[in-house]
Amino acid sequence: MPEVASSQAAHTRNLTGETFPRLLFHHAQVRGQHPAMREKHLGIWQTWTWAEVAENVRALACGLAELGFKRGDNLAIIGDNRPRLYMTMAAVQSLGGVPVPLYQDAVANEMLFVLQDAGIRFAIVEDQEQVDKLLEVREQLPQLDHIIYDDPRGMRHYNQPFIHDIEAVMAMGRIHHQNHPDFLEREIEQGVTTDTGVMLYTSGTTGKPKGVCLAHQAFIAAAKGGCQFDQLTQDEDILSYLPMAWVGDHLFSFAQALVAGFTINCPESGDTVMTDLREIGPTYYFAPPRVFENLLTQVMIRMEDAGAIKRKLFAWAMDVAKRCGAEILDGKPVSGSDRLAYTVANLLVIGPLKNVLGMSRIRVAYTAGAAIGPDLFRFYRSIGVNLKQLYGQTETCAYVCLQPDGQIKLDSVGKPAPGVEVKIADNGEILVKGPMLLKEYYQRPDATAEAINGEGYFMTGDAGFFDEDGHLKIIDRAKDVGKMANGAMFAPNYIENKLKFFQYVKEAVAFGNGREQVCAFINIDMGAVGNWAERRGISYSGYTDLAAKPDVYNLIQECVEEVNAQLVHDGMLADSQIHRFLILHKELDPDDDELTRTRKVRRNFVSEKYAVLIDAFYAGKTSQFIETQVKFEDGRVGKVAADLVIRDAKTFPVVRQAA
Amino acid sequence: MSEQNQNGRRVGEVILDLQNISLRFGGVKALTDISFNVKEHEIRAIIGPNGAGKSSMLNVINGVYHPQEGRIVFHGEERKKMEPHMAATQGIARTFQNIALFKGMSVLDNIMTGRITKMKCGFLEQALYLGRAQKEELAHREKVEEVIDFLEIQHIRKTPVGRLPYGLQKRVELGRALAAEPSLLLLDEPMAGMNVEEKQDMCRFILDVNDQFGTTIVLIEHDMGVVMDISDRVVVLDYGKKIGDGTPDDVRNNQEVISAYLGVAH
Amino acid sequence: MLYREAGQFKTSYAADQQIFPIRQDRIAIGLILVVAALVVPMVASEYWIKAILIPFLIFSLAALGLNILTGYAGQLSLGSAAFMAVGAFAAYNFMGRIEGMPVLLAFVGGGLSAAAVGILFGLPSLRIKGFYLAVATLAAQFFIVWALTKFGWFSMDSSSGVITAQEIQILGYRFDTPISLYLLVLTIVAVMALAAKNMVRSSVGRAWMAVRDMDVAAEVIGIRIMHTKLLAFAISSFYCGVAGALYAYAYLGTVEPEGFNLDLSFKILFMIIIGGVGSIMGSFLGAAFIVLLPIFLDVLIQDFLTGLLPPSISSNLQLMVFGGLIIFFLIVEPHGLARLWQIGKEKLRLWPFPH
Amino acid sequence: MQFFFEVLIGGLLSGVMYSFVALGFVMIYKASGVFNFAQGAMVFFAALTFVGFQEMGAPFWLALILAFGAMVLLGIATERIVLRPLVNQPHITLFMATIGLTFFVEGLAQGIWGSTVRGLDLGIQDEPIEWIMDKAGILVSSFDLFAAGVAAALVTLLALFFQYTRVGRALRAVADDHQAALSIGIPLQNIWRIVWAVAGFVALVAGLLWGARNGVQFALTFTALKALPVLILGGFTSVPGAIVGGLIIGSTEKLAEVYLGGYVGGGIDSWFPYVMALAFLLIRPEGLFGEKHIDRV
Repeated sequence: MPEVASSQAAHTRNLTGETFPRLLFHHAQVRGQHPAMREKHLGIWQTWTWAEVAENVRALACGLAELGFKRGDNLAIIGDNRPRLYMTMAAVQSLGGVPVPLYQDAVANEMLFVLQDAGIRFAIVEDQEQVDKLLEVREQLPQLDHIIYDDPRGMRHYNQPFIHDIEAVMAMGRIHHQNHPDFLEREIEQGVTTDTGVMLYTSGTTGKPKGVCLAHQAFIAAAKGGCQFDQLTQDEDILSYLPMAWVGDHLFSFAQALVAGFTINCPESGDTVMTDLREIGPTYYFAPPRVFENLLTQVMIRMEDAGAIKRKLFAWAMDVAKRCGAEILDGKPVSGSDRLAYTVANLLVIGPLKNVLGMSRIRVAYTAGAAIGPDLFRFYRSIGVNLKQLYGQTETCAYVCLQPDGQIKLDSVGKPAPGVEVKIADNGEILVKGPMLLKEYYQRPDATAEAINGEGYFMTGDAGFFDEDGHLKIIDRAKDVGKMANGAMFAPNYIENKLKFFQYVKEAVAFGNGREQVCAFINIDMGAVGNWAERRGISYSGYTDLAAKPDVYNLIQECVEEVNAQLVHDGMLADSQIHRFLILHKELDPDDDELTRTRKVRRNFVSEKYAVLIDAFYAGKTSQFIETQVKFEDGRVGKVAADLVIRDAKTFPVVRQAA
Repeated sequence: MSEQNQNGRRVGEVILDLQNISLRFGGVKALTDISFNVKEHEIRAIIGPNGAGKSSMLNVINGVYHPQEGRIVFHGEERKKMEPHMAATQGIARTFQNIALFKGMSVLDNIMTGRITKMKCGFLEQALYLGRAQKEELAHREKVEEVIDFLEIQHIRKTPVGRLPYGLQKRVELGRALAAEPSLLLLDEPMAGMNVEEKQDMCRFILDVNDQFGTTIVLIEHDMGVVMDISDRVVVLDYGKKIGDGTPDDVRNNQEVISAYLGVAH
Repeated sequence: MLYREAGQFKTSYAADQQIFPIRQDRIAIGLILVVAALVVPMVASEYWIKAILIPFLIFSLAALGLNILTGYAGQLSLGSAAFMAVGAFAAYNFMGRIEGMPVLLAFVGGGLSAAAVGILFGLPSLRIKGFYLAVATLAAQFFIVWALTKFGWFSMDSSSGVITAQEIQILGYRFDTPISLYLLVLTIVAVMALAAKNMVRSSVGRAWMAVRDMDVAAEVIGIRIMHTKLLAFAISSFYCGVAGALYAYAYLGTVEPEGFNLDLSFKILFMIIIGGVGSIMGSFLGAAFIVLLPIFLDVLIQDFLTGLLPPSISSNLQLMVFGGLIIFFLIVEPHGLARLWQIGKEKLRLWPFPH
Repeated sequence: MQFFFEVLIGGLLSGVMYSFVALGFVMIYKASGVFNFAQGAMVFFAALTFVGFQEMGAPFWLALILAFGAMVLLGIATERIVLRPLVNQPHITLFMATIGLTFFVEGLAQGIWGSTVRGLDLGIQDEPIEWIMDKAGILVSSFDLFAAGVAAALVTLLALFFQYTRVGRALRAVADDHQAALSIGIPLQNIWRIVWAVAGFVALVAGLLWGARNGVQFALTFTALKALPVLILGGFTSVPGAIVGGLIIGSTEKLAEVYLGGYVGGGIDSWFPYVMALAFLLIRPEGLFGEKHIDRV
């Protein structure tokens, strides 16, 4: 029997026929003067109330209709988070069309596929830069009829008849609205909740991107569930700075904002996000782990320059926070002296620190998209930022599991969200079902059939398991999960991530599929280990030299053994403890095809390239000579050779409980 | 009537006509019998070796120096003797060779000073800061913010100018001049001392100003590449005398100009 | 450390341009005003009010005046005391010569008279600057004190120019207790400080600073130098004039022209140097410093160093400490206490980060 | 007419005193660009120190040497403590610093030597010289004549010093162009110290003469302020200007007091020099002998 877990509200369905345009006009009616959007522009936070947003959306929608936009048309949105781009989404939905946000930093050729695949007739873009990109590939887009731009700067000489200023489109729309006052109302009435509300393209690790069609009801269900789960109100402030094409931004900045009626805030520019974050002080915040990591690094670097007393005070406060901060946040019992210490630390250091980071008003913060290091996660929780993890995919409106307040486990992604049913397949794959599932992949019935099984479950492609408290733990991509010789589950990513949470480890590649033991390649982090070595007076000439130092080996061995100690407690993964490891003589490099451009390990390529080393692992050798070709930045090719030491790491006996 | 020149700019009528200008300091002749004109919407460059009298020429145009001889016709009216501040009210703004920002003030305040001729409230109203004075102040702030946005200096809005690097100071100074919404903009070596990237930015801003606001620009610049690239017509001065005048190509091929630049005696 | 600015974003220029854009500052200044207006009258002794708080406020006002001229418009003046004298004697004459003259109007009249004299002595500033101008203002200092002493008309023929302030009555209420005088002075100073702040953050203030920082550039962007400088002289002198009137009416009661001598001018100059040139708040800090320092020195010498130093040394020590502090501040922090305050505030805002 | 000449000569001779103070100003200004407001305080300090040493029993020459030593010390300390940290600051800042210095030096002088008024006897009679009285019928004090002689000698001495010594030439180079002087290897700080010492010497001479005339008292510092209008008249950078300016100020203020003062109640010499300087400023801001500057845009 597969495990099944579902929450109490599993079978509520959105039957009210809500669509996003209806939500928008509802807010405009009941809280018309409440701020809906802000954008830092010309030095202040320009504000649009719900009523103003509704008016703008109406003008945009009517203007688009005037240009010939029809029900079922797809409209591409390309740009940074700008209020009028969000408004365009609602305008397009009002007309029964589908907005297709694209990643704005992609080059023209990368956009081309999506633009063709979605049959884009209309595109609304932020500025001249994006217009230029579209013009570059226009020849290959015969169906593209209109380009509308938001920022007129530099656009004076673009006289092409198919390029429009958004202001002009809106002006046109306003006239249209005067002549046909009930046009838009009728259009909105025609919309049904099962219509596709938005199409988001998945990047797809293999093959071409697929357009994920998500119905109004799916995102509304996900948004409602989330709002209810975290008690989000109309008074939240959120900073919208993540790409609009990303499902998370659509959930947080569009769906939830429209469901709960809270305010989204668009930063002035990509460079000013941190300043803008500080000014707005959001109450609800989302960031991928790397943002949190960079912030923490910055905090530590800036504190380095502080005077001795302040540094001591800071260290003390961080100690106190580490000891009891997370517990206090979770409402767990804490001794009186700790509570007092935390109050003082909060007054002197923690409170001001959160304030300068712009986090003092945060009620709920989420992170997702990649695994977050436990130390990092704990740091934010210990200073009282209610940081939680969520789990989901584009196909599930980023809504599968959420961590409930007070029940935060560092290495799980929480419990199934309201209305979501999660089960684990026999091969460990996570299957989900609920109102938030995708309608289909755009014009890809084959892919749709592949992704949703006969019982209506979406196959996430991730492997995971529920722990004893019903929290879901993600192990790896299901297709990467293998079996060891004894039949135990082998999840290389899970192990590698654990290794990479150590600052000294930059990359790790674990092997063990079909083997008796798990062995691993390690790349040390040049910066962190270099620093560490300098502090100890160890001199070295470069990466290869440093990697071969016995001291460095000792350091890494400690990390490996620490991981082993953790793995013992991971039940079905306890057999994956790392028995042997080596430190590679060169850094894995995208230029050498060892990593993807997004810095993911190409497992097969690496195992072929370094087959001698893997053989050496399992042959029990203690060292192995290897010579490798490397490409330098200037394109020259050279060779690195080394005699690599292979070490054994301590493993821990597995205490098996009767299943 | 407007015509289209080779740079695609719509060039209009002559708006500034300098006729036989001579300027002396004591016995020293700074400018001798110089005549040239500036047409609406064009970018006009003044070039010449050091000490050729280029800055003096700008100072004559905006009323800091008063030539002993010659006529200046601006917008069809012959100019009588005037004070420098009157040039500003007539729509002439300028930047300086050595940055002349107000060091004790923020970027925002510096640019706000550029709008001073457009602010009408008296000091009493300002002291009360009610009604009209506040409204005026805020309205001008908005205008200034547009300039800040245009020049992409949002991030330094409230920084004291003294703390800015050189290149940004130059940009702020341009901002102060732009805030006055001038019809004629005088730029005294806007790119001096800049690195390549800063020069490119500044070039882009100058062209954008000319393009978006139709501002007529007279500029002094040493970087010949820049001058030849962006200007419509070039005046060449040497030892206070005009030795060349015409399109960049004309000037490039002018024998006298070439020898002046190569230092050949003549 | 105390600042919590996250979430204090501005959605309008009015909010962004307000005098205290940070909520915590608004709360602090509100508290200070409440304490000054309500708590101080209840708890302060008569000595504190008469000998410290009232002169502190009056000197703050005079320093404010000099700061407008020197700190904002960049015109050094060594004659502030003389403009105070004009204010005091003019107010006295308005009160004495015009039947039923409202006292506040007389103060305004004093200020306006000072402003007129200020413009007169400011005229040279159109041709000269720096210490040349300082010498010109010395002429004002000596000439005015001399004229007030020599011409009986100014003091309505009292002996050697000594005037005794008439009683202050506003709307039938007599200001004859120290507390009532203190509150009157507090109100006037608060209102005038607000007005000064408003001016320096508006175009007139920017024009002053532009002239101060680079007069040639200022003129080229359209600032009328003459107008701007003379306005600075006028407004500065107005402030000094009102301060002078208050000095006579609310502080001393009886004054002679010689009471407004060069030493007083220097004292006010020191206030702005120590407090902060070009800062409204600096005027108050400097005044507090200069008022309190001699008291502190006296206490130090009499109570702690009894017998170690002859008591006669007190006044000389004061001179040395004043002089030394001026040099110290010019070297170490030319923008005075106000800048120190500002740096401290920046630190608090960034806390726990050092920068 | 005789009376006029008597007033004129009296005025001219008191002008000599102003000139002394102004001389100190000019030298320091020329060498370091510092407008030394404390020159008057230095005069007071010098006189008081001299008297102080005399009262302690030191003979004239020893007191003179000791007082000179004190002035040199003061000059060096000023250069080190006040001026050096303020190098490259705006002139107006330096000016204000010397106002601070004024207070400090005044406080220091009285703190050490006490605040009472002292007499100072140089052994020269302050009596009319009879043969001038006989010949021209004009009263001229022998002391005044002596002062004039000292002034002439001092100016000659300074002129020789500037013209013919190495230090003097370096000084003139510095006055012309700081940067250039630096670049040819003239140690600016040494020069400044020497200048302050020389200025201290001039202050000492002025203090002695003045103290002998009017007693050594605090009021001296105010009288010394009259050197400011002298400078404006003569120009900040001109030694002859200081002399001529002093003479003009001295004589006109006396003549004004005598001929005009009566109409307005007297005492106009307290402000007359300033107003005169002011009027002069409006006509010729650079002074009689000063150099004209043109602001470059």
